[in-house]
Amino acid sequence: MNNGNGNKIANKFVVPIGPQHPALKEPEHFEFTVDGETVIDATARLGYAHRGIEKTAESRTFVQTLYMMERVCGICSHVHATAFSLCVEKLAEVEAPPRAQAIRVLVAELERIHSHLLWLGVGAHEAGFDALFMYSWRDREVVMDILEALTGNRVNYSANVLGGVKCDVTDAIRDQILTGIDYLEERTHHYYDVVTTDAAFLQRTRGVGTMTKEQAMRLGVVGPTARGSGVEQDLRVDAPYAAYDIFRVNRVVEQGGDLEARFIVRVKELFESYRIIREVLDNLPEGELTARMPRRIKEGEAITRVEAPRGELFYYVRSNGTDMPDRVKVRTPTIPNMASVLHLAIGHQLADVPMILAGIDPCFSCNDRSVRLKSAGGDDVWTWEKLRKYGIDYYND
Amino acid sequence: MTELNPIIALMFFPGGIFVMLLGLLYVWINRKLRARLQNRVGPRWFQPIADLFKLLSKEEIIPEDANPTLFVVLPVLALAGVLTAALYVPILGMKAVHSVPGDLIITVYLLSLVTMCIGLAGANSTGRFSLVGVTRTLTQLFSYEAPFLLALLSPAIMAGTWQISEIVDYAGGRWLMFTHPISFIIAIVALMGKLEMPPFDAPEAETEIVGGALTEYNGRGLALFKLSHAAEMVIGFALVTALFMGGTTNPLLWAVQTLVLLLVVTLIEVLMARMRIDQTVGLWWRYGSVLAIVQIIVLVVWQRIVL
Amino acid sequence: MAETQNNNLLEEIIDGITSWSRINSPWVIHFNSGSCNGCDIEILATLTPRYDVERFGIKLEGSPRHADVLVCTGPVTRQQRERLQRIYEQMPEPRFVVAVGTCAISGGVFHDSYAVCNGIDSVIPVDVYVPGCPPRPEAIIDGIVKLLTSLKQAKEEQVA
Amino acid sequence: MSLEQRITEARARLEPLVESIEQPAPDRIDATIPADKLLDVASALIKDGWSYLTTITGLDLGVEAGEMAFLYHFSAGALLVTLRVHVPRSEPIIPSVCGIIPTATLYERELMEMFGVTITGTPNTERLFLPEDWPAGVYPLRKDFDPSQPEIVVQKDAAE
Repeated sequence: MNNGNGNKIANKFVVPIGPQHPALKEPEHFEFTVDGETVIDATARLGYAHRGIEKTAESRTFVQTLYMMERVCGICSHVHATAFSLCVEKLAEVEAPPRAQAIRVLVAELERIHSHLLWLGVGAHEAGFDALFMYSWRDREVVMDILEALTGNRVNYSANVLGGVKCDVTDAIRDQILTGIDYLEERTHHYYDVVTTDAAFLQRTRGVGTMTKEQAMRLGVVGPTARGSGVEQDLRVDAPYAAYDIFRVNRVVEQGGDLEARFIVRVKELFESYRIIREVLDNLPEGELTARMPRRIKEGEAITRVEAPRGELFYYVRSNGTDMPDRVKVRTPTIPNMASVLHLAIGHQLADVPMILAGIDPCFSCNDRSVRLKSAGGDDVWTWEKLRKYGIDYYND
Repeated sequence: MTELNPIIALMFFPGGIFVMLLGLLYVWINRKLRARLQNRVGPRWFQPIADLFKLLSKEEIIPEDANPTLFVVLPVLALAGVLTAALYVPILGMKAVHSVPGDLIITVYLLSLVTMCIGLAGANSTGRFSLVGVTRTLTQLFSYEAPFLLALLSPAIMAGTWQISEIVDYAGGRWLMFTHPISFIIAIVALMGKLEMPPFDAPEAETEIVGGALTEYNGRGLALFKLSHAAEMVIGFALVTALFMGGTTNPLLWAVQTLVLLLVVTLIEVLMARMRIDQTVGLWWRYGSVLAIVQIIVLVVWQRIVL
Repeated sequence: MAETQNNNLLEEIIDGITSWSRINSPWVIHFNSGSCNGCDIEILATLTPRYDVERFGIKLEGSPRHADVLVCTGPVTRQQRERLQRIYEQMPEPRFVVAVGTCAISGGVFHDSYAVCNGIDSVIPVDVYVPGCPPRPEAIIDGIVKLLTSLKQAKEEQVA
Repeated sequence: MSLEQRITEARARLEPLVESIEQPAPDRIDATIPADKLLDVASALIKDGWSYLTTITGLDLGVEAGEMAFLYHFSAGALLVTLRVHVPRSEPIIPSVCGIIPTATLYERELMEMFGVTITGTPNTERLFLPEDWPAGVYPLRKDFDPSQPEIVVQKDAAE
């Protein structure tokens, strides 16, 4: 296989994938090493959005770090804040009151609805289906209004405080949530039909980026991407945190393993979230909203794992007795999903790489101009499309 | 129509300015309809004109490794091609300005001249994305061109000539839409391919290859290309209405017919997701061409039996 | 005298049309210089039915060549700094920059981090700052409208 | 698989290979192991898909302690098993687990660039997060790193 400059040696060519995508926290840049036809190595180069959060956390007090942790990812900010406050509460041996835990679950599920509708829209936009993008984002405004009424902000709602929550559910908000949820549930039935029956859409999702259950388990894939391949892994069920032990979640698992299965898992999880929200609102425990929290956290380590919309979110906090954390480690769910998809590419034919990458549905709206060409000898820059075209020709002749 | 002074015909009435303005109007209707179908408000009526003037007043950047003359000439060529095609097609229900034997073929190839110019422009501007846009535009051109021509041939075969005015006379009374259903549908869908409307907008898929073949173009060049695209839309609709929907009638009926066509096309556009380039090519070669050929055979056989 | 009279009349008309068209069709390109995506989804939300910026002629463009307004989010991480400059240089004149979100204005929550250059204006000149973390879609639209009105005023002073 | 069953299973897998097993929290099990035993304990834990490597946390215990710790977190349902590997700060070397856990390469690349630890046998040593123009030999997550050192060269070029 020569790629324009005729050399047969294993050459490294750069696939420039768009550096920005709302669903993936880190814009990435893939690099494939090819030997003849098969891909022998695939790596990612992140860092476009690296803001040095873990180091800056060491020079901030616990409360300031909480506000920074909410801004790790704009779409699942509540989940990051919940994980961090649960960690700090474990360190300080403080238990947030039951009403606060229930409200945390409520806001987490509202955020899951907002994040899944967002991904549904962006996925459709990526497949060129703008009508679904417009409709799903229009309905998402309903859940954004609810979040704003409940917490005061549409995105980065900072409902969490160390030791509890700072927003309460009044009757007016309760009714607004219930009416909003009824409307959304009726709309989600419509989306379920679109995702499972619309021919034009299925052409772009069925059989794309398939991952078997065994592969998913071995590679440590998390969240809906794993549940789409049949892996029973949902932290809200396996390791219930906050009030998930009271408000039971039943697992949503699909066996398909391809992009369509992941769409279906996310839409089914929407139904699940509506049910939990209604349950939380029906039996919301009484009581205050926050527990007293010492300023200085005594020495120790704590780990929390939380189910973010995209998968398992891991937080490790270590304190040294002062009011500043000694070390904060955050592992977002996108890293293992991306690593496993990259690993999946190894051994595959070059022609299959477009399907596998499309599987994690990165958005290629690439301002590719911002990618620096690799100057090392033998490198050749293929555009994403050239690679896809190469794949098609490869199979035709 | 020949009594109209040729210069005026070319510059103003059925030719240049009128077609461009009508094209801009149709582009506005298309965008407004698409927005309304997507539950949005959509642009104001003068939006395409404002876009046009803004583009004309912007700085022109020519990539240094592109051939400057070609970079500047191609948009003009594309617009010229479309405007000459406008002369052969009966617009606004009136007879075409010129009528030359075999002008059906001329019109179709003048229309595909625009796509060629876009392809050349993309290749000339050597950006990675424009190169990919070019490959997609041209592969799509070769896929829908054959069925489009075959679909337009069926009325020509019935009328027994290649001259649009004669075909239009033949098609005057009869609504060929019902007697040639397959080629009517293929003509419309091929028209969508030519105008690169979704589901055939792979060549300028904003989420995949940024701007497609015209990524490098800006200012004047882009304005001219957008104008030729708008004019192409008008001429395409005019051609299909003339051949399939009962030839030249009064302007009002012509306007209604083309608007109905525009509504149908926009509906399809909103409902469909974008098809990958290999799926579009597959669709055209597997179904488009086969159906068109079947239609032609049926016509020829039927003509032989009846006449 | 008459000759200069009518050609600056002509100029006036052309100026009028160009500034009218610039105000009524601002094409936007969005660049994320390391933001947490909060602002980016709010920018994307402005396209959707409830806010629908297409009413004002604002269109999200893919290529910097086609765009007039660069809507920029994020505290400009070191990795994206040079790319932000390159995108800015590729936009044809008259170009404008709208910095959306507190991070774009001052680096926001990640202010003194080693990997952040604290705000867009440390890299490229900015015309309009839209504060908020993230700013509401209405605030972003208001930012772009303020940019357009400032264009109009600049034109009036020039004429007066 | 309730928590207790998981704990007994984890103890069964760890007992033969590890001296001490602590339980700092009801759903956590810790085991401190020397660096060379890391591979066998890790493969014991992930045998037939019982658990998977969630992440590797790097800890710099400070210049006085002269030690670095690397925590390999394996999650199995509700239980989290952490393997702690202590390494002298002067020359931190740990074996790579990429052989048995292919996706660990991203975590290991992060450790290398943030702590300056050399991981023997890791397939890819390229930078993951830090920008290309980051000075070599400067490791941000070490305690003795002062942010002012690699100052961000900001030149306001003649763009405006």
